[in-house]
Amino acid sequence: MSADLYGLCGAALVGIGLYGLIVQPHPLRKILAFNILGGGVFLLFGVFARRGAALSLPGDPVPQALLITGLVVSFAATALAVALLLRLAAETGRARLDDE
Amino acid sequence: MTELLSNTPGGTLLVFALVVPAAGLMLAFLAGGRAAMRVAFAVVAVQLGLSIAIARAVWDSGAALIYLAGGWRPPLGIALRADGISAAMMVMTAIVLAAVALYARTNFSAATERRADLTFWCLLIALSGAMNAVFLGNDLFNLYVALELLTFVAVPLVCLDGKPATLQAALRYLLFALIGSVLYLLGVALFYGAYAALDITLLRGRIHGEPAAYLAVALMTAGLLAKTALFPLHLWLPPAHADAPPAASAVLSALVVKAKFFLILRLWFALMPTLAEGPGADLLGALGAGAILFGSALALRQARLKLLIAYSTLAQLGYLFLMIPLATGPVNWLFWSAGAWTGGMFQAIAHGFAKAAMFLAAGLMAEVAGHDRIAGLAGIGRALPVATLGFALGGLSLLGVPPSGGFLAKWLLLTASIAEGQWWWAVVMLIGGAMAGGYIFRVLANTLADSPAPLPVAPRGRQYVVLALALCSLALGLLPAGPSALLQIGRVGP
Amino acid sequence: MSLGLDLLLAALMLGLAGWTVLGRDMFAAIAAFIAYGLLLGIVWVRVGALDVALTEAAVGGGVTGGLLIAAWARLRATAMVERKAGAGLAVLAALASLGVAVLLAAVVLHLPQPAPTLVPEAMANLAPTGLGNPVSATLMAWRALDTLLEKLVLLLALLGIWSVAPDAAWGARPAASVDRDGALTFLAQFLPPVGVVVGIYTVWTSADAPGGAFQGGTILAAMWLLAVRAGLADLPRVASRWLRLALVAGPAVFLAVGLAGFVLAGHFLAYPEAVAKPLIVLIEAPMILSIGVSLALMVAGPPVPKGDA
Amino acid sequence: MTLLRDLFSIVAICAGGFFFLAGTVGLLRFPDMLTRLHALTKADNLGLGLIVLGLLPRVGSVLGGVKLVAVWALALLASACVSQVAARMGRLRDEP
Repeated sequence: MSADLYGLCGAALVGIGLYGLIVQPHPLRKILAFNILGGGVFLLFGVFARRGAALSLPGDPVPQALLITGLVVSFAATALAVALLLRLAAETGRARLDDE
Repeated sequence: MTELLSNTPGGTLLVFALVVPAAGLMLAFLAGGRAAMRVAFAVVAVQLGLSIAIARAVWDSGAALIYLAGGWRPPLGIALRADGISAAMMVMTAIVLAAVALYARTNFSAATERRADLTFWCLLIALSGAMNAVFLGNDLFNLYVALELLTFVAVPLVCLDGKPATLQAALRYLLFALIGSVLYLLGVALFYGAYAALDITLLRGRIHGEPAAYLAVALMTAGLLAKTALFPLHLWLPPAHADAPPAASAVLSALVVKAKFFLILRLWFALMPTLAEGPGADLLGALGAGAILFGSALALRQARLKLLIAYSTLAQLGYLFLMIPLATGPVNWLFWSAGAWTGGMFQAIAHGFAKAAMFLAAGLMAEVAGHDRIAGLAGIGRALPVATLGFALGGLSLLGVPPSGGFLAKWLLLTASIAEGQWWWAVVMLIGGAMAGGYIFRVLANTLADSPAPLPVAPRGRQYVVLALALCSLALGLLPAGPSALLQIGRVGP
Repeated sequence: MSLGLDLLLAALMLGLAGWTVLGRDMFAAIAAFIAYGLLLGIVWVRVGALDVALTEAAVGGGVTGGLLIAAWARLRATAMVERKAGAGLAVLAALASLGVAVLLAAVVLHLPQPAPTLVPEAMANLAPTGLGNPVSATLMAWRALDTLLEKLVLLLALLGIWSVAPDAAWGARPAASVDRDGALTFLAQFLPPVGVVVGIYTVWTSADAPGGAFQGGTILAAMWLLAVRAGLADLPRVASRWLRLALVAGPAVFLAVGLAGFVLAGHFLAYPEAVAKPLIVLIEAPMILSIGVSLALMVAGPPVPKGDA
Repeated sequence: MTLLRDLFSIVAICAGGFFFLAGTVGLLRFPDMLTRLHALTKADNLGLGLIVLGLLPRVGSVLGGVKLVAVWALALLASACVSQVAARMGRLRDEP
């Protein structure tokens, strides 16, 4: 029951993140939205792990381990994006993705 | 044909194709300075040998090579698998990387460690590993990690010179790549949720048209299209590829986008082989056709040489996607389906060689002329005769003039489209070829024109690298039937 | 009762996510995102993923939040004009996002029952790994190849971050903003010894209980950054050999043990059953160091020219 | 005995929850930074202490109890130091 609830929550988070990524022009906002979207995807992974609970385990360990790897990669991506953004802002005095 | 997932003779080679660059990356990073460059040369050379050994092993055994990491059998463990197309792409990648390393020695070899030098050599080594990880992966999540490795290699390459315009291009590229990765990962999650397996071979046996599988493949394909820059998701590509240093542009355009296309092929032909018979394949074909027309039209209008080459990449990527609606049908049953498959892969390989040659040639031209405005390239043909010849040969392969590899690719795709009664793809290909002729001719006409003040004649060394790459693209069309049979090994069909 | 808690958590997360994406003020959006990360940490406990909960608390809300706030502080000096997207784009984006969310929800609700799972395979193969925690066994044994490649992702990400430095800064140190406050100094003197113990314990215990190199490494990174902030420690020069050795030590030992597997157990990345656990500990020990140092330096950012430090 | 223990836990945890709520209301309603910090740290530290106290009789092992108390002690330390730093930064910003 609560696995289904979090499944729906994950689906909604994916939608919210996707919307933010498309609509928000500021790069820092896009980075935030990417993390929301990532959170939704990870939550779905966690829900699938939970659904796979069997024997004495509270969840399937394989997707849980994939999640940990995914979280690490997503942090690394955020850090690289922030570094690029800060350097761009330092060079141009603006933080924009489009020219004008 | 069902494959057993167990180690095959020669499978150990696959491990080394990943371990050598991994160790090389750490060593180069640790040693720094000029030693990083030496490590990169050693890695590139070993990888060339390894990829040829793998191709031979695939050819000799006539079946895919498989290695189970740690001896753990999927679904718990991860399998590496090399079939004919993996081997062919690995050889192409190794040759291009070797050429780019030779070319870049001049630009990135200061005596003391510099930012761009260390970054470039480390990334070149990492690229070799990341490409191989994509070609060898048989586990969807392992492929996700490989895709991310590629992202982290490609983004810093774009902004290697540190100019604001390239930083902006790199950031935009990173955001596109991240959306692509996260959509891909979402698809991976759905596959796990529905089948508790991630191995492509295992999944193929378990998928029976469930909605979860269709949604997963749709999301993953959309993500990969954004990463491949297929029209209309191409906006990030031209600035990212055109403003990077020439050695970086060459690997980005020749290799990195191909890896993502390769994954799309895996999804549509190895994972869910019935997909390519459905309407989705026609949609991808239509997007490819759009890319050919749109990319070529924009390439014709560019004033800068490197932008022209970048837009031509958009167009040439389009041809790759035409193979998806054409290479359908049971393997070995319809010979033109096999032809379309071979044609598509020839296109990927021939374009890899040709595009690397053209970007490197453009880099030399910009060094001599001090700019890359096409209208101001008069006299370049005299100053850089060998590189201009390389550019011309690469261009001929792009427009499909016999006997080049590009000709063979386009000829095979053309015959397949007519044989299968899908003549409209043939029309697009012919128009695209004519437009490519237009933009290549425009560049050549300018470079071969006499300049009022003769430019200094440049040293030949790096020009021969360009020529060698262009000749590889050309030679592909002259090879005996061997390679096309290699490309069919380990191919699966519905 | 517990369904009520889950409903509350889900509603709060959706609200915070909405705020992060749509809220007018950037700082409030970041604050909402950090709270979102913390709630997600609780949700991981609710869905029985304790190892993930630890990672999320350390990385999702913690380090990522710190990184974003630091970025916001630096960007405040630049023009933070946020233009609105056109109405047409917004409507299209809303429709597309809604479509994806609805399709996903429909698929999630119609997944096969009982759910497919790898738990039986995992439990059957746990003994040869010498570990009691199947999540650690997945990371270190069954899917060790992923973990090894992920460590290279981390190294490449750090190299990528360094590569956006100005040319003149190469070899120098990242910028450290120091705050010599009495209370902070006290905290930075007292906490790191405790943190180091907790961090190492987190890794040690992961063999049989939730924890792991990444979670432990994050704690070490936080301790180091705290000491740097209080002016008690320096960030290293990026040209330093010692630093580079610390960064590659973990993945290098991992790779070496993986190759030794050819000889010892007949496969790459395989461990002989008798010494599986000691070998995994041998990998994890330098790994905490490498992860801790990479994370701290990823947060610290690229090196800056000497005068600006 | 069990009943008495459960009753103790319930009362302590509820009281702890109340203090957390009060601290949050203070954070939202108080006029300036210093009073907000005051509300937050005082009430939350007390709240966390009460919750830990309520949980103590329910932990099976001594080590578990020690860990719980350590959590509270570390939270106390961190919130004291951090609010000190935050307050000073706030004053530096308000009175340049």
